[in-house]
Amino acid sequence: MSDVSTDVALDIYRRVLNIRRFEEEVGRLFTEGELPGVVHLYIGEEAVAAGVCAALRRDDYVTSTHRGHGHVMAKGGDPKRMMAEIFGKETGYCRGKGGSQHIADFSIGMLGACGIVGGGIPIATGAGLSIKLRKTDQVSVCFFGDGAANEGSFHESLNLASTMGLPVVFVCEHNQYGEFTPARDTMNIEDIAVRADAYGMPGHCVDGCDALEVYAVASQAVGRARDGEGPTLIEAKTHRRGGHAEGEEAFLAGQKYRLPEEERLAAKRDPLLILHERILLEGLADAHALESIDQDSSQQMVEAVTFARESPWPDPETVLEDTWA
Amino acid sequence: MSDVSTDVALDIYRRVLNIRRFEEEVGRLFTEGELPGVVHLYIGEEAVAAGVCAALRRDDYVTSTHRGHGHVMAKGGDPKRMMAEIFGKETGYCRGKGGSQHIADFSIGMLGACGIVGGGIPIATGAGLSIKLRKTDQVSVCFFGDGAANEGSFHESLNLASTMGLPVVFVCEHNQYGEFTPARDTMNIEDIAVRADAYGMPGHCVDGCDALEVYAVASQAVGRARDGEGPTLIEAKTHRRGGHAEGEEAFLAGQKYRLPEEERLAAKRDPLLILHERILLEGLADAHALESIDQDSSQQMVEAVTFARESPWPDPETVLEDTWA
Amino acid sequence: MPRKTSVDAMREALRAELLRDERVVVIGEDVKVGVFGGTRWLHREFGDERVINTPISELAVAGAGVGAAATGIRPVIDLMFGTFLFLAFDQIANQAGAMRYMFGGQTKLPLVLMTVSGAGISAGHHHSQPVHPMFMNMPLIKVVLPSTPYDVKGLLISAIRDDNPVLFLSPITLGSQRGEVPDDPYTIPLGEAAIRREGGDVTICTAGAMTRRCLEAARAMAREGIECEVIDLRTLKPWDEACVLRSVRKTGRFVAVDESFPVCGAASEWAATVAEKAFPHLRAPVQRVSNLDVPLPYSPVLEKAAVPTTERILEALRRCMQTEAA
Amino acid sequence: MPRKTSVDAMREALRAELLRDERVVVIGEDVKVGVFGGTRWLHREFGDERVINTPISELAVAGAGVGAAATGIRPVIDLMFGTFLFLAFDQIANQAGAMRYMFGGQTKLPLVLMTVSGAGISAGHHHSQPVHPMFMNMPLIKVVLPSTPYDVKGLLISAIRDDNPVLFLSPITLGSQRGEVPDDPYTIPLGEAAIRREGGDVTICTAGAMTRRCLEAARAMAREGIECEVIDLRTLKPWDEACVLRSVRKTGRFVAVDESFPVCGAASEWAATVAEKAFPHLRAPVQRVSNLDVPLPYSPVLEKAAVPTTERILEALRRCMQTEAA
Ligand SMILES: Cc1ncc(C[n+]2csc(CCOP(=O)(O)OP(=O)(O)O)c2C)c(N)n1
Ligand SMILES: Cc1ncc(C[n+]2csc(CCOP(=O)(O)OP(=O)(O)O)c2C)c(N)n1
Ligand SMILES: [Mg+2]
Ligand SMILES: [Mg+2]
Repeated sequence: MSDVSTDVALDIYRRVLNIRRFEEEVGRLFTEGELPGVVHLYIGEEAVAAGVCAALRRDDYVTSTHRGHGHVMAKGGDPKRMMAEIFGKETGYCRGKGGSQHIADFSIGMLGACGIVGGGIPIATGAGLSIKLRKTDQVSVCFFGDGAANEGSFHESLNLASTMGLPVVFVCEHNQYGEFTPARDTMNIEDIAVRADAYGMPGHCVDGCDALEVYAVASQAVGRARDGEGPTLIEAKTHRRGGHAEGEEAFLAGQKYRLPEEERLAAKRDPLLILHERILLEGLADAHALESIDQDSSQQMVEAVTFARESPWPDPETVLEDTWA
Repeated sequence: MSDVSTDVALDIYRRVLNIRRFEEEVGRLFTEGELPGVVHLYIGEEAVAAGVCAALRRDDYVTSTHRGHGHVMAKGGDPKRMMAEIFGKETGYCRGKGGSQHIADFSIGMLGACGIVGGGIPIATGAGLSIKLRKTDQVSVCFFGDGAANEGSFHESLNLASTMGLPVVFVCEHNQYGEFTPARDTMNIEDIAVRADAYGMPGHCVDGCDALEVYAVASQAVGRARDGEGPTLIEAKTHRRGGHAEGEEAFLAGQKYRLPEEERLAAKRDPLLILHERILLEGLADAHALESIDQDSSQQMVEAVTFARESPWPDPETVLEDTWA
Repeated sequence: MPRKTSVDAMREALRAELLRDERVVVIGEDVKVGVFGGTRWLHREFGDERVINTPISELAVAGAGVGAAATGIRPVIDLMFGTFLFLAFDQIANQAGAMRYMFGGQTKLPLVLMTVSGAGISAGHHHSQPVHPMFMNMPLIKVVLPSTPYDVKGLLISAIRDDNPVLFLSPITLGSQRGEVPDDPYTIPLGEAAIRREGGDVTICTAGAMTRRCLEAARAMAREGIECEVIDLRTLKPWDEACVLRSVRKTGRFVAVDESFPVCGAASEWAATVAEKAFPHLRAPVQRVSNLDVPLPYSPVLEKAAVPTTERILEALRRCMQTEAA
Repeated sequence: MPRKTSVDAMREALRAELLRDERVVVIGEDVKVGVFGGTRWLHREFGDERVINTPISELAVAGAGVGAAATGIRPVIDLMFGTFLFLAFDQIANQAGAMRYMFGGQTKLPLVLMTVSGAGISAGHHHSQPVHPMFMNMPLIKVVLPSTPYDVKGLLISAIRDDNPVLFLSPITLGSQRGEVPDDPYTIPLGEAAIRREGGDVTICTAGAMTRRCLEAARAMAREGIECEVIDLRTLKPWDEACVLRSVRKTGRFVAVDESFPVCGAASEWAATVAEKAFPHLRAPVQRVSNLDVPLPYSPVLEKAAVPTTERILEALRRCMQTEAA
């Protein structure tokens, strides 16, 4: 039994659903050829962003990755402006300059998705430093993948945050893969959380498919950070439901890089189903309430697509705007 | 009691002494203004290079640091050519192009000192990869400092070596300082050896002032690597006897950055004294034998200085040589 | 001759060299799958020891390449996107390029670093930056930027056989383009330009993906009676200065077109060299066409505007034709 | 006016800004001791929270600067030697320079990165490389390279007050040089050159440590009756193109002298710009004097030969004076 209130449970459920429904639209639009560039979907990992962000305030910071839509959504971003950005439209978060891998919303502390694996880790650390220097009680959260945990930026940043005692929560989304390579081929350890010991900070493994579990562990780490007790590393074990990037079948040419049992397991561990089930089981809300959240969310995403589709392209002249401050 | 033979003990003693006497000359020459550039002396840390290199073959590889004279000497380098290089002379190891921080001797597997902290770690890893690919039974040893263990290159390289099972021995010379900053201010852990767990490789702490201890631990790690059992991290606790770099008093302006008790401890833990004492105590050789090694070594270093001093400057035209292969 | 894609050409080059020399290995993130296809499935033929997947650790991977190259291996390292080289920058500039010289010639460093390069697929700044000028600025690193499948194969084989560090950049938009590529291995000397179109009125110096765009512009100018000579450098360092200067002595006019940021970019290097060494022959100011000096935007409309367009090339050509030296 | 060293000037600038704006912090390896002196003992006055020692982790430190700058802090980061920037390259090029633009103007990034720059103390390649061209090539990063203690103070204060990422490079040989430096804080606008010597015969464009060498050469030329105008750019990006072009319109001759590697170096940028924009006024080919295209050697004899010497500058000036346009 979890000890969350109905409000919190429904709040988390809404975040999970918003991500799911948003990403489903993006996937569909990509397949139909309506999007430029490339997109990496967060489906299957929703519990991580939702569980963590539910433990945050609006003025807390997050940094994100190439797989960033879920983090923006969970932090309270506007699906319209995110969708417009992915379309490359003027009304997008970054006026069409960023795109899927570079979405930011500074008004909600979302400091940016990032096309460079591990690139957001030092930045989140710097936001933590800023909090400490400005003496506020904000918290900085850094999302990154299992693959990113092999980058030098991971090592340097966690060590820096630990020695400086910064209010940062490092959240490793361990989805078992970096692109097409399984984590077992790129690290000789089972749990990335053990790396916390190398920096003298607490490390926790959590079931990243169970949003309420994630919320519990994240709340604790966020609380620690807010109380000035320093950083924590959380490893959330999760699964990417789709490919690394949409459209990868084109060059995989029928070749499978995941074992069928892995895919079956991932399907069973769907964070939306798990949360749905837990909420009902623990009597936190009834099916009707959940259904109405879904309708709401789906409706919002349809509107987001319409908004994005009908938005104007940026004026080519704006290519020279947003340069020197 | 150690279980080394007299031959091995004397071999190690000779290496320790060669380093000590070489560095004493360098320190003196620097103070007297006879050397260009800057030098970082290895005095106080001799047991590490000597103990490790005594466990190596001539065709094994080592990479080194900005504090590299000791590694060259211990690997069997020629004091004449090293001294000439530090003088910036044509007869130096690198024809005057490298200098103190860039000495290499490929003929003995010494792949280079390095002015970039942590810069040698990936290179040693690559030498390990090369060994594996060429299917020889060589070993690659990587010397680096406690400060370097906070660089991204450390993290990435140890992880790479571990997942690939490379024959590399990573030797961290933990002398408590990176320049003027104590390690306690730059890492939240006591023993760097614990970082081995983050890569799934064995890690050992060893008394880096006791050359026979170092030799024992290194032999084991080198043996493992040679047998194809993969990398090891060794942390050798040691002390820098002098400053970070010769001449630092000039800008420290009387300011001390080390505690007096640290300096006293370092003086007491002199690797030359410790080894001398152990050899006598364990009856591995008598004082006379040790004294004659010292005379030999001192004599060699005097000759090295003369050689370097009398060697010609490089012809300025050679600035354009050693470019494209 | 069989028509093949640039990706096929790359795979053929790698396969030929893996077969020819057992010291050659291919290393990188996901080289087995081969995100861009150049390394795809080579491990099936050559095994996991010759085609090696790595963790996402650019600095250590590039540095391991340096260490391996210095000790008897000839690594070909795929780092995917040009900007990922920034994570390995230290090992490239401080070690790969410098090692031989710094150590007085004690070693050779036969190392190839491969990535795609440039914009054109709305990938956003982190996957679209041109990086070649920064590497051209480093001493003792060769830089290659082919424009055709034929050249990809011949230049890559040369790069692998070269005893120096070589950065091999493939324009990201070149991958699926087809061209004639002989089945057998062949080499194209590094440092030799190709004249893609002869003309007596103005010299255009370019490379990579811009070659095609310059040829388009040249065709448009021809309709106005102006004949452009289009030189595709193919190797950016060392570059075929002689070929360019020869052409400028003939035409007296020079336009440099390069997909890189303008300040200290490749076009500046070419223009400065021409102005310094062919000045008496110049009848008009040298002209440069480069990226705008902004990060690469994502939206196709903006991305298109950020890199040299055919229109901007034409404007430069017209400026060059109008002006007579004072 | 009091005569102070360049290091004093730097410390005064930092102190003034630490006093003036509590958002300013100084961060870096050993900034408390201050290896080059610019940050020395400032922590005694401002405490450990404003003057922060870090682990040896350039990538994270620079990236932390980015994150802090994006969230209300104005970090001044000391990374010691220019080449150490290579370890932080990704965070500088991919994040610091790009963030504001990439995110559609959502943030400012008031970040200063400081290092020493260039050769002259036999420090060997890893501590002597000129790095400015690579950063000039990056969009939206300012690059400063002062040549006098006075400028160090005024430019550093401007850099700290600027809302953009600024790379502040101090010539390694400048540290102990003395000059007049007012006690009070003052600013020098970024992007404004200083004409160090007026002359009507030939324009020399330079910056940093080479300024002194160019002035030496100019004095030597004056003895032969040739008057050089020596322009010290002070800021390399954005640079004072107008000042240089104005001078060339007057002199008709141009020599670019820069301590950086020659290919895609700063001298190429300046020469190309002059050749493009002042061509009708040029009476002789533009000339470039840069480092030799080799890593920086250690031995003083070799190091001296690798960077622009007064002799090489004089040769370029003479070449420039001899040639008349065809
Ligand atoms: C520095 C860098 N190296 C490589 C890549 C290419 N790349 C994009 S995503 C990815 C895998 C990342 O894996 P992980 O961190 O586990 O995140 P996930 O995709 O699983 O969410 C790679 C290698 C990149 N974008 N940046
Ligand atoms: C990448 C890089 N950063 C900083 C420096 C400046 N530096 C030279 S030595 C040193 C301290 C290194 O400490 P450690 O690794 O413990 O080696 P030690 O000097 O103690 O032997 C530093 C910071 C450098 N040379 N390279
Ligand atoms: Mg992953
Ligand atoms: Mg140390």
